[in-house]
Amino acid sequence: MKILAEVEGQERALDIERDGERFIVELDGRRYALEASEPEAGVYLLIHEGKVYECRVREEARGQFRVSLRSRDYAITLRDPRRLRSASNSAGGAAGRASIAAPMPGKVVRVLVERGAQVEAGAGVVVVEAMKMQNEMRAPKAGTVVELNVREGETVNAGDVLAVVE
Amino acid sequence: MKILAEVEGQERALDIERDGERFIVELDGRRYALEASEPEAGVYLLIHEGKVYECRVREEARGQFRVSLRSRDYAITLRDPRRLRSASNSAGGAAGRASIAAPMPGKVVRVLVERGAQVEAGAGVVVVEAMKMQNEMRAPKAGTVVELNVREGETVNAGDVLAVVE
Amino acid sequence: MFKKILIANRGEIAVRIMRACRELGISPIAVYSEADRTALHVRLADEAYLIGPAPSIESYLKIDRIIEAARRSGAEAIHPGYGFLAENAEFARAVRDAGLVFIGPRPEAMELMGSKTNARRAAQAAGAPIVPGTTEPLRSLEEAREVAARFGYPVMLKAAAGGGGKGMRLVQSAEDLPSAFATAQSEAASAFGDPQVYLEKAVARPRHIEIQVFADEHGNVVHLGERECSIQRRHQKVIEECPSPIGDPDLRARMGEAAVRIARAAGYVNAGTVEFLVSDETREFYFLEMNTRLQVEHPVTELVTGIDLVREQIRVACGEPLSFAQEDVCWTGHAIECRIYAEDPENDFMPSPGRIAELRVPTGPGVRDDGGVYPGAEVSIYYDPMISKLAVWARTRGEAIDRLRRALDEYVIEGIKTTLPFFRAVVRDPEFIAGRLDTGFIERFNRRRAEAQTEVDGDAERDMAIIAAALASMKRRTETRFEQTDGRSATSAWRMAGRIAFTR
Amino acid sequence: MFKKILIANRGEIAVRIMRACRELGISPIAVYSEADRTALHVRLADEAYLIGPAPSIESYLKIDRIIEAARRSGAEAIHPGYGFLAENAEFARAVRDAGLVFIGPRPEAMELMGSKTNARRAAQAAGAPIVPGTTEPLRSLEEAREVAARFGYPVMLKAAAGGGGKGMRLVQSAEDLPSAFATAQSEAASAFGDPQVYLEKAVARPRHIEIQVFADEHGNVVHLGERECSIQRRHQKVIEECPSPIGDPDLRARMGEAAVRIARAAGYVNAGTVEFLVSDETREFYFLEMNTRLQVEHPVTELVTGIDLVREQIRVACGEPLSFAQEDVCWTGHAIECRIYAEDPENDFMPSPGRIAELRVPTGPGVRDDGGVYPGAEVSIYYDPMISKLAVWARTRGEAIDRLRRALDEYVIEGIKTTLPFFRAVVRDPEFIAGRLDTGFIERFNRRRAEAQTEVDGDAERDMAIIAAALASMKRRTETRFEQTDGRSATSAWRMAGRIAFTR
Repeated sequence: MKILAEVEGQERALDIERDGERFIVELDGRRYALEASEPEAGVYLLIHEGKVYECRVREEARGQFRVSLRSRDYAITLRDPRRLRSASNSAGGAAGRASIAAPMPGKVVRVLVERGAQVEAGAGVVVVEAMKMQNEMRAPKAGTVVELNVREGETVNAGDVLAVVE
Repeated sequence: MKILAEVEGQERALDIERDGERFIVELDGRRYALEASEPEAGVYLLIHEGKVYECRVREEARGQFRVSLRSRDYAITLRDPRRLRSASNSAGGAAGRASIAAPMPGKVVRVLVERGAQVEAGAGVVVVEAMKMQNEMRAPKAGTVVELNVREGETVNAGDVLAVVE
Repeated sequence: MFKKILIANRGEIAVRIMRACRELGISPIAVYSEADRTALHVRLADEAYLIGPAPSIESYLKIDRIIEAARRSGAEAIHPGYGFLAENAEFARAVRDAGLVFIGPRPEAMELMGSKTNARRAAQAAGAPIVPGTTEPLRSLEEAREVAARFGYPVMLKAAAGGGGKGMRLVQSAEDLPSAFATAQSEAASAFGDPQVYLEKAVARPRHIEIQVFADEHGNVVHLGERECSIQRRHQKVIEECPSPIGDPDLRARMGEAAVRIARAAGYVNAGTVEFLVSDETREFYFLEMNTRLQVEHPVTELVTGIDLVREQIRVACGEPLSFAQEDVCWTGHAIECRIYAEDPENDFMPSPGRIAELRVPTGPGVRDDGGVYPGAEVSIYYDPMISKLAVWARTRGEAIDRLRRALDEYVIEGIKTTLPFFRAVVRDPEFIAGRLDTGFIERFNRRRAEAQTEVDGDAERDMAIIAAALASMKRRTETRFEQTDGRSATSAWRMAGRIAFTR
Repeated sequence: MFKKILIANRGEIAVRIMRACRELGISPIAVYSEADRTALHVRLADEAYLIGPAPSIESYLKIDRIIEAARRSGAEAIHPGYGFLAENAEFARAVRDAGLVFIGPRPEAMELMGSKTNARRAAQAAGAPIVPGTTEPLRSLEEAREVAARFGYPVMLKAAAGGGGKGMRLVQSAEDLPSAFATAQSEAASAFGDPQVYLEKAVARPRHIEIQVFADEHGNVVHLGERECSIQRRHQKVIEECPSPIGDPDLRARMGEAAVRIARAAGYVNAGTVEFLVSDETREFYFLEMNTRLQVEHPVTELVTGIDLVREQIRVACGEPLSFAQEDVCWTGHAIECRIYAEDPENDFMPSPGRIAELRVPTGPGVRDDGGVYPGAEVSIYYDPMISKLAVWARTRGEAIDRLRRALDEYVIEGIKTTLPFFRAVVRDPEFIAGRLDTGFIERFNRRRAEAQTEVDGDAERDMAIIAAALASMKRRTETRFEQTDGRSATSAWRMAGRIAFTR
């Protein structure tokens, strides 16, 4: 069967067929005949020309996989070419705007600037405490703080936009 | 809800109700108020008056559970009393007959007696090899070998009746 | 010997202490917060008592609830572990007042050493050199500014009540002082309930080396040699070794004697650690502070001396004399420990809480893992993100690094980010292999790493990763098909199909 | 140093050797049978080559296929592990003829020592005492009858080519001889391809003690002390210790010298083990046989001497001199190993193949596990049922037993029967704790155990087991209901419901 894969920003065409004991794969013109098994749920053991590749695969969202192989991680998006292309062009970062998002759930212990303040790149904006560590969230660029969405004592979730610098 | 449990040859009546954070259990007149959680699939962590009981539960067949707790194993059969009693009275051992069953899958490497032979209790009947060990299957009682179901070189599965002594 | 011990802690150290209890035939009692109902330390205990909601201030720091749990269980002694109440003299006193044994030093010694500023004065009195700095907490930002100007930048701000890098800030210049002062005070208040901070001159390229001491109630005070703890991020250790790669038995003897002198002066009993800064060039050493508890990194000392420190702690708390004299202690081989944190090393060691989807711990020769989690466990946002300590032992430092590299490569943790990839790079770093360590190691290492940008056999591996994802996707599709045709036995039907499709 | 080594084995020993390869920076190459496509040793290798169907005679014993795999991979050396071809001189010769290095002794020494009857003659010539018995294989049952009558019953039948208890039978009386002779011959033929057996006088209450020797190509021969291996079932060791609880340094020195003399006489190179029977009363010892390979129980020697035997094997095979001299070897503390078999100890140690549903390996201080399986792995009927070796180290034998008890209690293996419950009882047995061991230990232990019939806090535990089963059953019912109403998301819906029902 044919599958389209996007990895590291590039699209690759994949064709997998079973041939008795083996899988025959064509990938961007490269041809692999390999043995595949699944010793544990989510672990794919591939053997190609004697070389062993143990891949741990997690499907993080429909069609979006994270594969780790020899301590390296790959983010892979798969599409069935017969289906409609997913309209996955995200909104993208508005030029000139940079938002500061909470990297993890935690509590805002201090807000270091006010809305409208001018900040240098690297200046502290908000301090978030999680797991007993206080982490100063810094401005990713110089500019004006145009949004400031949190107050001291508030709890925030991972991904919440704390502030926006423009 | 009410459940009937059979364990170690005895039937016990069980009533489990949830009460907010806890489970209230009546078991043969004993009353337990306990905390229960399932940290991993099949692992039930019960805390009763501070005492911790970590139970690993496997359902081996419908309604038949094996529970291990502090290195001890319990075979437990559960029935919903509203349903029909399962007609689980097995055929039982015909008096005077004793069969020799293969305890594991393996290969018959030697048959030591013929059908119709007289054997003493403990006499070797069949030798089965599995995991590189040869195991002599012995007559459980003195008598006549009335059935002999295997030949040398045959492979057998666990539970296969190899011979019957009467 | 005690029959029951309550462990007033969680995570790997609670598990570690329970193991020592089991080995001594003592029944271990756990306490837990609402966030820890299914935590490993609860699962491994004989008894467990809920002591409050998730935030530690409402549970693991609640002295009365912990003592109440000890009473209910009938425990005769309490082991505080490290962190939480381990260095809280009020707790030690409350335990004693409840007629229970506190497994650790007496509250008076904790008070003396617990205040970093008092401790500096005590060490000075015992004849140990100290880093130039204040021996009193700073009263104001103004005072901090003056003192810093007197010693010259860089200076180090430290929590008077603290330890473990909480409330500690390196200040490079006068402009950075106000924000660093505020953060250090606030962190100190939140971590130790005491906002006081003091100031020290920062030593250039210092090694952080500590001496393990042990004292009993019969006047015996012994040192168990040093641990090198120079590799730190945010002033918190991440890799520790015993012995120090500095490899100087004379320095060990001198530091050991100084540590024993300080412990004696403090009337110290049970396990403690005296921390020193050592100048790499001059081999001069300065007293930093004394930790009046078991250290996170105690396993490397155990591996090299063969002495079980927790077992010894319990025996000494029971009134027994030390099971060894100074001349019995010998150091064999080399041990290294890595702290596995739920943190993203690619993103400034930002905490990465979440569910551990997969966990495979290395074993085999010379490998020891002290973990506090299991596959499926949640790493909560409420507590320290350390999930495990991997330690190795071998005859030499070189062989120990070989072993550590192997063990790190075997280690599998999925579902959260961890410091494993960072350690895998460190053990391959020539500076680390050469033993050139100081507290600036990580900063320089990260610079070297960014410059290097190694590229490996990428093509085939990337292709295999894509193929694995495709197989997983094909499997999911089959699974869905089976579910649609036969709802009830979806999983088992798939499993069989999966076996056919993939394993034959 | 080699760049690639092929490991001609499977299971825990293949994994153990791969770990040594990784530590030396050598790429490990696996071979596997059709039954082992998903085995742990394949998963951990850099390369893996299929060498045939499940039965070992068609795969792991196929010399030509293994050498072909080595050629394809470009391996420079082959490590045979133990069992399979490890003591097959023909294999060692074929490896040499293919221009590869065999990691083990020369074929000539293997041939000399591999024949148990030749070995007895050689030991006698080197001045070591031997157990009274034949030095030639028996030609017939008739001859066996005569010889047995001459020595007097009980006698021991042993495979001339054998080891590891295969083809070995204790014969108590003349009537039992014919069936024992046939079974021993047939087992020897199936295990070693050679049906020849010989006969020895059985020593009364013997201890089984062996000496580890190591020799390099430069004429250095060193012994690494003894291992006590008296606890056996079916003449196969199940528990091993270093040092022996007999605690006699003089006996160690005398046996060590005898072992070195025998190794020298055989022109031995690499790791080997000289086995002795020791009379508990007289402290006399008799040469039994020499194993020309790494032993299963090598970890206890590693734990007590600190020397990595597999690392040393590889270095020596590479032509390097031993990394230690006799005077460098010292024995610190005490180590005990338990062999975890997939067997039912309640049913005469009958093999119990199947799928490992759950696996939790103990860790923490002083614990080492050498395993060959993972959760979900199949224990196949085709191979030896040993799945793992649990070893502990501590300062003293008493502390080591404490630690072993703790580790065994932590160990979880579900889905198959194992020897774990047996070991849990052994470490609590007063005779074991007192160190009163001989090869009749298990028989007497089982008798003691049957008489004891301990009953524990049964009621509450049984009730909790019933409640757990009931909760599981309620969960299954909910699961079924969810599946019926919403076929597609059955599992995830349940999981959420399960959380609500059980964790809140």
